[in-house]
Amino acid sequence: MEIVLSDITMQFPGTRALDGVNATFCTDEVHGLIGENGAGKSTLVNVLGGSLLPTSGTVQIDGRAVRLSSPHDALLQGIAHVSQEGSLVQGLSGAENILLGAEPRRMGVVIRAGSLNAQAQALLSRWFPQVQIDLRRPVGDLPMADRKVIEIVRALRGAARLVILDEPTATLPAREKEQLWGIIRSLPQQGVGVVLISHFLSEIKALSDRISVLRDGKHVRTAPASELSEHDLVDMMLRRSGGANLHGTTAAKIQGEVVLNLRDWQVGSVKVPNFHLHAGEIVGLIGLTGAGHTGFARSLHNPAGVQCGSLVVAGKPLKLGSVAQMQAAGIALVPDHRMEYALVGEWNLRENLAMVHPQHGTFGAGVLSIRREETEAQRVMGLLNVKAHGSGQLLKTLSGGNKQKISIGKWLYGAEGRYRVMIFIEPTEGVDIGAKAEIYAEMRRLAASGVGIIIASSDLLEIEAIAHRVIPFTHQRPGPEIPQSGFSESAFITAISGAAA
Amino acid sequence: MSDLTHSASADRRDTVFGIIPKDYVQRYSTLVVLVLMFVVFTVTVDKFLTPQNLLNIAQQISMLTIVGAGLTFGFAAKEMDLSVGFTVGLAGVLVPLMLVAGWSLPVALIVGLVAGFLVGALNAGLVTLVGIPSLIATLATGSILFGVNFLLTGGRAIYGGLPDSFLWLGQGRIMGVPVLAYFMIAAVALAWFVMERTIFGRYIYAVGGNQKAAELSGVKVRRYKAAALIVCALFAVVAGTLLSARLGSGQPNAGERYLLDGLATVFIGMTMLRPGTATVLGTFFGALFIGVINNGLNLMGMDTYIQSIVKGVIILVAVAVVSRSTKLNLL
Amino acid sequence: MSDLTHSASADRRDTVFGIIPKDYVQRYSTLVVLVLMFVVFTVTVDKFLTPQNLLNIAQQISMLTIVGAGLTFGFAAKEMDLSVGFTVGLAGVLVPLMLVAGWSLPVALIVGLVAGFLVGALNAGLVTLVGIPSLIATLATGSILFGVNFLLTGGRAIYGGLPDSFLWLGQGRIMGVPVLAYFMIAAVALAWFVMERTIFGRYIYAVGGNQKAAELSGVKVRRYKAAALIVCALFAVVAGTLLSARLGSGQPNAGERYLLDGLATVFIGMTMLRPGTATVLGTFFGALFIGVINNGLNLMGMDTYIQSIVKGVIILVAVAVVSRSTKLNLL
Amino acid sequence: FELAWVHANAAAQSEQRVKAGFDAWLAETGKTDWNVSLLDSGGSGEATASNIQDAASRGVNAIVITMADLRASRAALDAAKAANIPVFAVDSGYTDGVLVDITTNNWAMSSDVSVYLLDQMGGKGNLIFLRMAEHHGTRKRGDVMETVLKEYPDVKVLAEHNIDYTAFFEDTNKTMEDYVARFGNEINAVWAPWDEPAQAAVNVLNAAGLKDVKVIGIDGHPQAIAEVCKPDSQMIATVSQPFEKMGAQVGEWIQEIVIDKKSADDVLPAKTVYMDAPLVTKKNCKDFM
Ligand SMILES: Nc1ncnc2c1ncn2[C@@H]1O[C@H](COP(=O)(O)OP(=O)(O)OP(=O)(O)O)[C@@H](O)[C@H]1O
Ligand SMILES: Nc1ncnc2c1ncn2[C@@H]1O[C@H](COP(=O)(O)OP(=O)(O)OP(=O)(O)O)[C@@H](O)[C@H]1O
Ligand SMILES: [Mg+2]
Ligand SMILES: [Mg+2]
Repeated sequence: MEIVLSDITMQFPGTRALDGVNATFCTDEVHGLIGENGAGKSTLVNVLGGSLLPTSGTVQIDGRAVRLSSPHDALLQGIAHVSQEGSLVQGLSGAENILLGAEPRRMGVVIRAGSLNAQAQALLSRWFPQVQIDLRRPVGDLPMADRKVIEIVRALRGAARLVILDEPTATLPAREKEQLWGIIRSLPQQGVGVVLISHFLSEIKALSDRISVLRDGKHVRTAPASELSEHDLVDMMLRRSGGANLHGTTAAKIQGEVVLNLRDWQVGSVKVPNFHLHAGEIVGLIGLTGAGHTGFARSLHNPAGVQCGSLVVAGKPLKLGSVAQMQAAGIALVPDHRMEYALVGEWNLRENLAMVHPQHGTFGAGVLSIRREETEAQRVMGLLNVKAHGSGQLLKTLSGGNKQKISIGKWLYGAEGRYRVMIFIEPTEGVDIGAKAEIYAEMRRLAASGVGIIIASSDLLEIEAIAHRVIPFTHQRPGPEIPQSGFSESAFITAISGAAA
Repeated sequence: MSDLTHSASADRRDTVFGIIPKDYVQRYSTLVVLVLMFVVFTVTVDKFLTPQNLLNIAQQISMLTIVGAGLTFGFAAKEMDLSVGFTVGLAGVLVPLMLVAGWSLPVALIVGLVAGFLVGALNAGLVTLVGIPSLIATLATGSILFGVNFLLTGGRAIYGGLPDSFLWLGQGRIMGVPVLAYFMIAAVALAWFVMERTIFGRYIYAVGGNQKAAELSGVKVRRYKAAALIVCALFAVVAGTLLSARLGSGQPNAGERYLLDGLATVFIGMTMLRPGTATVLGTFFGALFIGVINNGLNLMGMDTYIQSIVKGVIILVAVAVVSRSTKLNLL
Repeated sequence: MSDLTHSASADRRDTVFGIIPKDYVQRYSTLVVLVLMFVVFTVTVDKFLTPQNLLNIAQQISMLTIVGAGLTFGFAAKEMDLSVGFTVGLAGVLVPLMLVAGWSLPVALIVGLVAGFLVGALNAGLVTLVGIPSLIATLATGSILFGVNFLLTGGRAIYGGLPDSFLWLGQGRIMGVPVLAYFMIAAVALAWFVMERTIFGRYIYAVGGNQKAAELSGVKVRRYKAAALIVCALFAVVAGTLLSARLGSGQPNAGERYLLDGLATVFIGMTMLRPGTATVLGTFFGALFIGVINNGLNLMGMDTYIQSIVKGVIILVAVAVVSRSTKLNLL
Repeated sequence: FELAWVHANAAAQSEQRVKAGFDAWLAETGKTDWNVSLLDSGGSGEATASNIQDAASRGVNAIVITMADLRASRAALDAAKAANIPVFAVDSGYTDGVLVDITTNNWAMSSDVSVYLLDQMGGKGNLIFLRMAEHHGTRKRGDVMETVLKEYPDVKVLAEHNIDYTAFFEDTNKTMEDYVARFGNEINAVWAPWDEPAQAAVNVLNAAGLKDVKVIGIDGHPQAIAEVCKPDSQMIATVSQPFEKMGAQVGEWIQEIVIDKKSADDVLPAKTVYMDAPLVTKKNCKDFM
């Protein structure tokens, strides 16, 4: 089967997301799709998956023109779509979600609950044999990674001929990621094509048969993966030379004062006997799913679940209180899962940026000055190179990576010198390679200005590039620290995959 | 809160007082209050636990339950039908009018159902085809139906000339049990079966739970949203027809209180069984809850205004328990 | 890296009929219908565009607008106050009762405000401290207030014995303009300023827009949810006080229709300016919308029931345009 | 002695007055052992039926129903009958299952006051006709006025409006404001189906500075009588319904039939008992204050 998108244009209010794009997808290949944040990748696959009707352009399947006006239409043509922002029905169980729309039935209408669970379990074991998920629990209770797996299994459940995976690995931990890679590689042999979007160029390069590059809503080039180096890819995406090491390297740490000192910390079942952080230092926290590093990092900013522990920030002992108190003491957090924990979709960018420190854009006495707010918002958007048609654009209409920049920008808006400790969890989730470099540069700049930084990430290359030292977590406990001199991907993997038991 | 508590809590359930699993509290605490209330009334109120009175309660809540069951479909699909009271009223005048005009009972009943279908289809079209949010669309159709109901009757109530076969629907008994109670049980059973056991119900829950997810799974979102609104209107006309049979009269404004009361049953129902989700059984218990309070306090001879206060307090107490242990999102 | 598309796409906006930018349609189409309606009435209805009649409209919508402005705070914080009508009623009997009992006007007014504060605080406490969803909590406090209002008056309306200074609030004029209109303008201006131009308002929108994000940004979520519910009750008692001054009478059930009508103004308001978001100006235009329809159709001498139908149709037409071009999520 | 008192809508002043008359009778006759429980149906026919049914299950000694439309409570009345509970109705229409309905004659009251108004207008001029079809009493009054009007060809009905009963005061207020804006001093008279809307109309007329309009109401509530008595008030007449007397009369009948066990046929003059309701005008109003 061959699906041809011709001359696709998609016009949103204020933005032309796609501009005359041509692309061909086949069922015997993995087709990588790359481009910087906002290039139009999600929009293109939304057209392919029936979620969006393009402003103009045609879709042909095996030479027949088709109109994909809903995901249902697309599914009938064998196109299944795992969207970038997760989408499951929270109230239903994992099994019910996997088989939603394809329930085993009796007399055409009655759901066979028993065989539903069994079928869903069978599907899960077929595709992810090593993943254990209780499929009878409501998906709302499951960890994010499990939810992604369920979405992927749902897409693979039926007679799909083409599966769209929009940044499936951005939120997947290492183990699930590797299994997914295996699945992706095996699909074309079973006659199922894959459209894969990812910002991990090595992943794209390793998995894809062909790669298409989008830039500013236009198709730049499609070529066999073997003909393209990572270097070329960066060049095409960013329209600049990818020769330099985009990630940069973090200078040796400047040993500043201790900005954060913590003892006998316990949150949930995570115990951290002691931890300290210097001004100007970037500490990486790594671990597998459930290792406790992200929960620990979050608890420094939101101590609601902390059972015990003492905390000294910039020399002052802190009583553990609310988020507001921790923030006032100088601790900031850029959380993961931005749409859920950081941003207001219905707000414009200015309002989102001003959420933490609205005081900055006021006449005083709590009265907002829209002009001052605007000036500061423009500054932050410039700093992070946010791609938008103005600070008045609604946040929900930004592309994934640009949303992430706003999530970081919130803590830069009017915050100069305010924070001593900044915690970043998965700061580059869904962020393109150019923007990653910008975010790293910003983190380094903050560190250089005397902020102590904690970064929890599942992207080990990121940690390697940015951290001064790394603390690996296993089984809810911190392990021996790894100094910068000992950094390597294999060292990290060894440390987190639990030599300890 | 975090990954950490997570894996642990899966097997080692959270408990209250160290014995009752927390999710039991979440599911059943409102129901327990209902049972307690029942016990208290049985002990303190003389004629409460008599077959006659229990049948009375059944009769009194039957129309409300049927309306509530219909609203449950709407809520499950995350669509609110604010016109439901006027739809009750529509059937409540249309069917008696037809009967008085000499049409036969089956014809009148069918016309009532058709009218309900048309109202539901109008709401559904406005919501799914035009894209008007159901809160506004049904507010407006409610205003339209209000006018229609009063125009149909010239504002006055219809009395007399109603055949006994019709009155029997609202006032008769089969083996000592009110016909209305059979209607209620049938409606609840049907609604329960559809919502909990069929693909149709599953998809209604799915489009309400996450429209995008349902869409990506190939569910025709509009079709099920539309179906939910149509079912809601159909249940409302059944309730309205029975109401006029019970009153032996067609009253153009008799349905109005069914909106707020119907919502109350659904909301109370949403605090039990699957907290945060509208379920048919939850709504049924919600209606029973309100019916038992009204009846029990009436039998106690409590002044209406104090009843109203006591009712509010009982509802608050009943839902406080589950509210403390769950985050309920009703809308 | 992005400047290119930036400038290019900024001017080449999506348009309707090739000229009107689509987001203008989204923001202003309901408003345009309001203006059109105004023009149609001016042309077709004799006495419509007279100062006297315009002041009438202002007077007629003033209480509704004030209630709607209060509800807007609640909606912004994603909390619904179903007790608002009974809170209007509470002030509407409490203040006249105090006055009839011989208390001075300032004392009576202050007691009214304090009562509103207490009702708001009760709602707020139930929602933010106990955790009961506002839909249920305020349904229950509504039931309680209903009882209280009727108990206070023994069910009867209060007539006569009200001082002129009080009646002046509802019936007087300053420079030919009804005092009520000044109250309305002051309430709208205040509410607008607070919601659009202060951190307080911004935080109320934040807790409604994304509670978890607000929490993690250091916003004290409970405080702002509570504040929204309290403000809502305060606006309701102001409206209730003015209502009784206007009617020259304290009627325990006079406030009830302010719930549905108030919601209607907020919903219609949510179709304009920032579609999907409750805004103070939107609510004001929503109230004006309803007020102009009622007044215009009355002046045309249209039958009440037909008015109700026409009103529903106009609302549908007005919101259909924006609904087709935007996905509105009202709740 | 257990008595259940079922209000159709306790917010109505007339029902309050019946109850007050009954309470006064209780106090006068020193009946401290009567336990009266109030049940308000809030204007809903269905709630009326439920309230009667619950009172019957409770096994009270007697039930009083005020201002309901009993034709919509047939089944509940049967339950009371089955339980041998006597039911007394006030202004609710006689229906099988009640012993007696004590009321006033709505047709008669309306014909008195309607003709008075039309005569005061000199048989010509412009009229605002406010009606309310949902309640049987106000409906009958409106129907009478409509019939009478046929004989007054020079009286023109400027506008007819059916009052929204759930918020009758505010609704009348707003509607009258709109009519004042529309017709101004073309308005010569306002016919209101009962006193409260009449009062609302008078308020609006005063506020608009219209001085020469004739307004009538029906019911004869104290405030309305006081209004009629104000020499310069535009309210020229009402009809005085003896609500308190109805309440007291019900008390007496209950005493005789239920407690003293006299035969109902001997005590009650008829199934429907009409009480006198005299016309109150500026001339005789002092007698009713
Ligand atoms: N509904 C919408 N309304 C307005 N603009 C939109 C809408 N959806 C997307 N856009 C804009 O279209 C452009 C392309 O967005 P798209 O989501 O396709 O980018 P992407 O390539 O997937 O980026 P990312 O890598 O960050 O996910 C962006 O500028 C975005 O702001
Ligand atoms: N940014 C956040 N702030 C607060 N709570 C969060 C946040 N992200 C996730 N959670 C909560 O933690 C639960 C688990 O989240 P998730 O699946 O992302 O695991 P995690 O804690 O991030 O662990 P990991 O990513 O290391 O696997 C979620 O269901 C949610 O309740
Ligand atoms: Mg994307
Ligand atoms: Mg995570």
